[in-house]
Amino acid sequence: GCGKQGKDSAAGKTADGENGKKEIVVATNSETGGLDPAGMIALTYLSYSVSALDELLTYNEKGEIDYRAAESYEVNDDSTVWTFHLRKEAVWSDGTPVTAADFINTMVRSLDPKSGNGYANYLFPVKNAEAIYNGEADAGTLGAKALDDYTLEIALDKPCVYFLDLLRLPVYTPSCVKYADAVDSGWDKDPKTSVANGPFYLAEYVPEQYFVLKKNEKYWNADKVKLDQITYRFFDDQQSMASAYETGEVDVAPALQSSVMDLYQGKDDLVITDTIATRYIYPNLNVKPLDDVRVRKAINLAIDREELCKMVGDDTEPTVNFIAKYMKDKQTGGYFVDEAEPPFKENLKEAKKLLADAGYPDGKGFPKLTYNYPSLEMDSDTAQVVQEQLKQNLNIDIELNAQELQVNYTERRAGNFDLCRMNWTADFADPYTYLSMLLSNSTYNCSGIHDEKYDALVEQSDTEKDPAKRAELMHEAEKLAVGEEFYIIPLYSMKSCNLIRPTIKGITQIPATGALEYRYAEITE
Amino acid sequence: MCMAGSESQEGISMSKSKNTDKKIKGHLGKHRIRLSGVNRLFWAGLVLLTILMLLAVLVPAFSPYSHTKQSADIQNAVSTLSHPFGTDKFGRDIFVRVWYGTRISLTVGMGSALICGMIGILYGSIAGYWGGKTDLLMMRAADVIDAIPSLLYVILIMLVMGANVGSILFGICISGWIDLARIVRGEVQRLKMREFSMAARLAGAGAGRILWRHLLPNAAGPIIVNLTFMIPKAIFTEAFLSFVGVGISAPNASLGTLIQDARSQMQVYPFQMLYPILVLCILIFSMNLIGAGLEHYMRQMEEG
Amino acid sequence: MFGYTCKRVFIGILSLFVLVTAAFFLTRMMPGSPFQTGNVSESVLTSMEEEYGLNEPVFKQYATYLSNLMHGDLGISFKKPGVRVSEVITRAWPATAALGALAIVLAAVVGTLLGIWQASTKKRLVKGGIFFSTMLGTGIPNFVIALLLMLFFGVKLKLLPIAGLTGAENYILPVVSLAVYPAAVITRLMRNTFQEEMNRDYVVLAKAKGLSWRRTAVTHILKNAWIPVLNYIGPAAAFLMTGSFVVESVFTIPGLGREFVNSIENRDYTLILGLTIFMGVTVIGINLLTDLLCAWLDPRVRRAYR
Amino acid sequence: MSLLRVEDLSVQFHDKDRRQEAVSHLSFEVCPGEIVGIVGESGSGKSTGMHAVLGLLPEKAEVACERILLDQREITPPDLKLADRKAVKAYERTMEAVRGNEIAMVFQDPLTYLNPTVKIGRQITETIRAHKKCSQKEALEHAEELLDLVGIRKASQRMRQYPFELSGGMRQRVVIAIALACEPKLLIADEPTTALDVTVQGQILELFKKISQEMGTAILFVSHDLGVIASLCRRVLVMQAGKLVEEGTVEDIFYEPRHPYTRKLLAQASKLQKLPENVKAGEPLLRIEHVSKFYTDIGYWKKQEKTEAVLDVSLQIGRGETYGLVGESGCGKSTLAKMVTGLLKPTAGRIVYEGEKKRLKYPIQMVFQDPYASLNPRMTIGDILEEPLLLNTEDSKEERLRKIEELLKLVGLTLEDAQKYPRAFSGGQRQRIGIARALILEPELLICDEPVSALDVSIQEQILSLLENIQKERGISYLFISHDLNVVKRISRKMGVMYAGSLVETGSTKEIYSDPWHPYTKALLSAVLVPDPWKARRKKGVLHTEEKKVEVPLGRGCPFAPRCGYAMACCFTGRPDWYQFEGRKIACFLYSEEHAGRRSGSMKMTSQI
Ligand SMILES: Nc1ncnc2c1ncn2[C@@H]1O[C@H](COP(=O)(O)OP(=O)(O)OP(=O)(O)O)[C@@H](O)[C@H]1O
Ligand SMILES: Nc1ncnc2c1ncn2[C@@H]1O[C@H](COP(=O)(O)OP(=O)(O)OP(=O)(O)O)[C@@H](O)[C@H]1O
Ligand SMILES: [Mg+2]
Ligand SMILES: [Mg+2]
Repeated sequence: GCGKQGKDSAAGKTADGENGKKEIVVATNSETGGLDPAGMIALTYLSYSVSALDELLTYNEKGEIDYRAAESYEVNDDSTVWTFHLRKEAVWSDGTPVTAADFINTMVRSLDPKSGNGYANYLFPVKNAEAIYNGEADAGTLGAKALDDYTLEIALDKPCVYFLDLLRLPVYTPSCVKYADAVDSGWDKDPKTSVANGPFYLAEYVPEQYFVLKKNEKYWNADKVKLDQITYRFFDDQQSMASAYETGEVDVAPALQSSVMDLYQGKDDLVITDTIATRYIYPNLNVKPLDDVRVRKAINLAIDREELCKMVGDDTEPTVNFIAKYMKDKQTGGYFVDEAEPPFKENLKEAKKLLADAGYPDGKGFPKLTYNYPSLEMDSDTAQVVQEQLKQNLNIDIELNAQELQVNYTERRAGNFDLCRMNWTADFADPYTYLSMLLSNSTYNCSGIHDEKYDALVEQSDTEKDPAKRAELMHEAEKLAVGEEFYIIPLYSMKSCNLIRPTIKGITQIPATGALEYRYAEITE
Repeated sequence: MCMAGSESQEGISMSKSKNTDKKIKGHLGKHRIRLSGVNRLFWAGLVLLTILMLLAVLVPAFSPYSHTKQSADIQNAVSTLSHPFGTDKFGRDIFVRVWYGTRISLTVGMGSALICGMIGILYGSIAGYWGGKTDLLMMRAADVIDAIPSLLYVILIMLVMGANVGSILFGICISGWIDLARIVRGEVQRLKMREFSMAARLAGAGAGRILWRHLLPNAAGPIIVNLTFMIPKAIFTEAFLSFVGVGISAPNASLGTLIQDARSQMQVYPFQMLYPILVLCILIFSMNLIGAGLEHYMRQMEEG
Repeated sequence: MFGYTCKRVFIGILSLFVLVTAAFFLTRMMPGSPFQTGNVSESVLTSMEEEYGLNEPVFKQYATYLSNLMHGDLGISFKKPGVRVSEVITRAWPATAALGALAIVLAAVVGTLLGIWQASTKKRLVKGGIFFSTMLGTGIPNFVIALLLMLFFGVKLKLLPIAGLTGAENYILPVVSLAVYPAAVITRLMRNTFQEEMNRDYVVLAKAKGLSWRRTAVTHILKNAWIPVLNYIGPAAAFLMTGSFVVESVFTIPGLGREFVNSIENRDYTLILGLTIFMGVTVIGINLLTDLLCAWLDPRVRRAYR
Repeated sequence: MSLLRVEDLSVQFHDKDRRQEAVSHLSFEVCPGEIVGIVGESGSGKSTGMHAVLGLLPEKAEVACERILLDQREITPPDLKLADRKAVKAYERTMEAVRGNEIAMVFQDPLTYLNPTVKIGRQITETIRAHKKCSQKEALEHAEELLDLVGIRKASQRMRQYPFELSGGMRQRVVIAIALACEPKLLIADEPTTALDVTVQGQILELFKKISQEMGTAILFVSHDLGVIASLCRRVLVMQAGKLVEEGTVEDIFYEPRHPYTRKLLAQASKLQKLPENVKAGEPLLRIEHVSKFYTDIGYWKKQEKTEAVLDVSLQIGRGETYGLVGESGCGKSTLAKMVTGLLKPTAGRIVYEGEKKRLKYPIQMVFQDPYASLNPRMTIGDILEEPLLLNTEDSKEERLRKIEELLKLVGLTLEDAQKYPRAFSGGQRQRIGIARALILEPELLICDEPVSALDVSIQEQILSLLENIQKERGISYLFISHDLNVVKRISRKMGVMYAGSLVETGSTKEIYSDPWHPYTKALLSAVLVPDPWKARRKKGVLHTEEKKVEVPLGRGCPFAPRCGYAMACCFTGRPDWYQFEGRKIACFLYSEEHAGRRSGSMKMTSQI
């Protein structure tokens, strides 16, 4: 009987509910993946976990540590052993205490490649994790240990200065040992077994339609939680999402198309947030003219990103950096990329000259390159502008090749492209999430980048404990990759247009990704 | 079709002046497609379609703007003299793009109507005429083809043949003929029981002739209607394929993709969507007129 | 007739087998893998493929699939961990079927009425008006109609809900947007055949019997005029009952069409196959039904089916 | 005081540019209870005029009429050009109550006038229910009675059948049953008996007489059969080319015709009584050996019923011979004909054709019984006629054209007609087109399935002599199917009589006519009407045995036994064998050795009844 239940839960209309209950309805993208942090996860998990699961600790918007499941932590001098003291009062929504074993449970299960978890590689800093993952070691040898029920010790292979940033990733969140046994048993979507240690717990899950989170009265910080219920409704279509906001069927509609900005200009409903993401292009270094750094540089310098963003939409911001524009430096509180010179500046004249130097004066003799991109509207728009600009500015012809998403992934991974669009949203709030992508051994490095100097720089920054020095190393690495070797063609970083009822206050943003968090939201009159 | 029409018109006018003998001769001479009696509806539709075709060919060729030329200063402009339909969000001239799109849509629409029409009529008539096992096998085969999700093979076709109009046509035509085949089969099955087809058999007409001269003309109504609907259907299928990512690549556009692209801005700039829809409607209108004209002609024939 | 039906069912099962085979190899030929997403590493990919048996030779996979199928097991979705394909179908089918059935009924009723009206009226305005509306009905893409309905009745007038399928009023907009196109086609077909049948002599006899025009239309002409229309309605019903991706995603309906396109985009092999089989059964079943219905309506055709 | 009064009725058909007056200035009246006959050549506007009275003409027919009065009530059709919609609506409304209820009509072309997809029963009951308040059950019962009345046996089974499952004559009778359903004041019968054999025709005429006497129903009887007119009508109207040329009592018209056309008609009718010239029959051309054809009824669940349309028929046709085949409607004549051409496959037995097979794909041509259904409505007559030439000969266009012209002239049409579509022709004209098509290939054997039944006598005679001439010239053979005994007598020298799927008597026409042996043949012959009012009226008591309600098990017993006045016990239990006496063969127990007694070969057999 999904129909009946739906009537009073999902279709519960307004922000203050019908019977004085404080509830909100949040639109979310269509269902993908499960809710098990150790399983195959995607957008749906992210929506769920921000309200239902407490990680050990996380950083708040100001860059301060926000203790959640842990009340404190210790770290040894060379940052290789981290000890977390869990809250003794924290319990799962069914009353079971949250213990260190719950955390280890997720880690161990994620390290089974069959789980299909895409974040498992973020466990690799932990001792033996990689070996376990590759089947070379036993799960028992994992560097994470429960010293007692409430003390979790994680030993690392080598120092990792950004380890705390990783803790917000799914693989470090707990899953209750009592229920969470197998990845595919379906426990994660069954309200009876899907328990939460956060402020909300899963009360109802209707596939493809909605799921309901109810306030977890047993939550250690329950006093601060103002909402009684959050309903997430799945939407396939962003226009429908915006319309549903308009009709009052949802109270929060996040990540909408930029045309919403025009419609809601000047209204309180419109909330623009930063997304920690960069769209860029991979030039394939194994393809003839692109193996020449001058050509890559020429292309980079010839693109007018200002104009590009103007056409693609108001939710884009031009950038010449690889590291997302809005990623903050926890030490200074400012934007990380703003702390150094931009890696390069657009310069059409120089670009033309470079192209001539490379043997293609005014684009003559330049082979026709293909640009692969998935056929999403934004990428299609971008591609068309880039194509036109390169034609106008450098007189080079680019052939656009829109691909179905899966085809695009496969071709990209196989290196079957000349130019390929790429988008990276930060997983955790540290520039390393970007820099690691271009490492010679990275999975995402599919354009044939192999730069020992760069690898060394990034590795060095990994273990550097002095934040300032580390930042410098990272800036240097970025400068090398983007400003000197031009391994990528950065285009823009993104903002996100959200519609939120003005009466709802207290929605916060996750600093790592820019996603919205509703756990402490409240409804004001 | 044009040619045959005007030719036989001549025939009629000639016959009026000469004696009856000539008249009959001219009459019996052309019995494949005689459009002499074809009415205003038909000609109106044909003229309209010709105008559309001409515009589709000429506008992109002679316009000062190309369908890809972008201009950041005139994004989303409203209609002006130089840009009659305004510009899109890249500052491209929608007028040129619409007619360029008409070209592709027409190719896809007419091409698939032609191919699917031929296959459908042939297949349906064979199944309906022979009946029995042939019919059973053929129609079940059609069911299977119909039930295979088109996305599966279209993705493959696009990958192998590239994202061009030809492969889209191919993709659409794999299963596009089935509806028509079903209708033709039903009609043929119904009509072949009539006594006049027996009479034709006695006259020595083979299956082909009976189908072509006796059964199909009597089934012309539903066939024509179906054919006229095949065109918008193919155009939308093409748009849907582009939407899923297996259509013709940007910046090339068809009417369908233009409509699809205008979608995200439809509340802000509804005209960007309106113009291609308008042209599409006119296109379909002209096809409908032609269809209605032919149908009318068929009915007139019967009524004498 | 009964024997014929049995034969058809048997052949239907055979065609299903062909369908499964074709779909199976087509899915495997498509580029991409079910586990390929933006953030999955190579090793996860290979081990997942191993886990689901994708590393085995295709023919072996095919044999396994078939033998599972024989036992009525459609398998587990590759992309929805722990969800059986049959669960997805039983969940998505009711919504789609309800919408599709309502839409086709609406389209048939409206199309038939309009077609008859257009064929029998002498008012030029009515004739032209209906002609024009059928053109709009076929000339405006489905999604535009859906969006316009959504914006007008949902956003502007705030009359009807626009998302989900929680109440009866949720059905109105999607059903209407699904019905527009078939209704237009049926109108045109109906007008056509109706006009043709109107000129038949049996109508004169009916008139001479003193039957009113309405009775003649309903009991005599309609029965004959419906046969060609039915040949359209059958497949159209099959099409609607297997879900429309566009309308389902615009109105956020958890139906088969959306599930299906997503499964193809995700390369969720078992789900694609499961849904294909299910839709195949629907298509084949509805076509059988159409044929039987045609034979029921037209005794001359019936004699061909013995 | 008249029941129906038509004043100055004219009908024009618009034909692209040409206007054609089908009926011009027709005025007549019908008194209550009166039977008025209308005769006239084919295409003279008889049907059109009758349609106009009931307002049934298609829109493109332009009807102009001073007035039509029914029982003093105005039922004048409004002039479509002048009248506003309200007047048209009001006219339609009054007509709805009139049609079927006060004036009923029997149409000429029975197949096309019955809805092919609606069961017979339903088509009758709905008339009843449209005008009378009664339950479906009562209506069904009434319908069954009506079918009985028009002589359709196994009425309840027939009601569940579709029109195409009935023979031509049965369909005609169904149409009559529909017309009689509401006991109308005026019955317009447009050639109601042309498709019927004489016995049934006799029954129907009796029926018409009866209802006219008992219920006071007036009948407007259109026919080209002067015999029927003579026996039935009191008053006669003669039409030619849309005009009423003569009017008078039956006696006046038949004995003192004034108008030359009437005279011509009568002269030809008496010519029909002639016997054919002697032609020598050559070696056998066609042999039909023990041919049977069964139709199975169709249904979803219920058990399939078999109809034995043709049962074990054997006959031979020689070169240059005309073989006449008579039999009541529904006895399987058309079915046999179709099997001979090869259009239908026999269920059992074989058909051997000895003629040259090479030249034509189907060496045996056929004139179809239902003229309209056998013409493709979407082809012009020219195309229809040209098709066989195109497919079977190498003639040049000119030659083809010449042949078409020749044949059109032969059957009494003009070259201009080649341009028209079948719909624009009257029933008789259509029939002639069918004949022209069959003849155009000059086949060796031509099967004529009721080729002249829809034609008026003058054209009938034309056609028959045409057939004869062709036969003389080319030595062509005919299988001539008709229920009109006059016609068969006129053309054939050998004939067979069929009943319920089997042949019951064969022999030379002359002998059978002068001395019918089989009880059924006797019944047939006694029902023949002569175009002479006195004689016709004197000819009372058509052998009209009520059917004995004995169920004869399928395949057992003589099929005629239930209707036979001479039936014996053995007739119900076994099928009679063939008994041959010189040139004559007969299947009746009366002529078996047991009953007729053993006799020496020299003794001549005579009629046993
Ligand atoms: N629908 C029509 N369109 C054009 N002309 C027609 C139409 N119906 C009949 N006619 C013409 O009107 C004339 C009279 O036809 P009608 O059917 O009344 O003849 P009829 O006297 O009934 O002949 P028959 O005895 O052969 O049935 C014919 O010449 C025919 O060609
Ligand atoms: N297609 C059919 N399906 C079923 N029964 C049929 C079919 N055609 C004819 N019959 C039956 O076969 C029998 C003989 O029909 P047929 O048409 O041969 O009669 P006929 O001798 O030509 O009669 P008529 O002189 O009235 O035309 C009839 O009882 C009829 O009901
Ligand atoms: Mg007539
Ligand atoms: Mg017959």
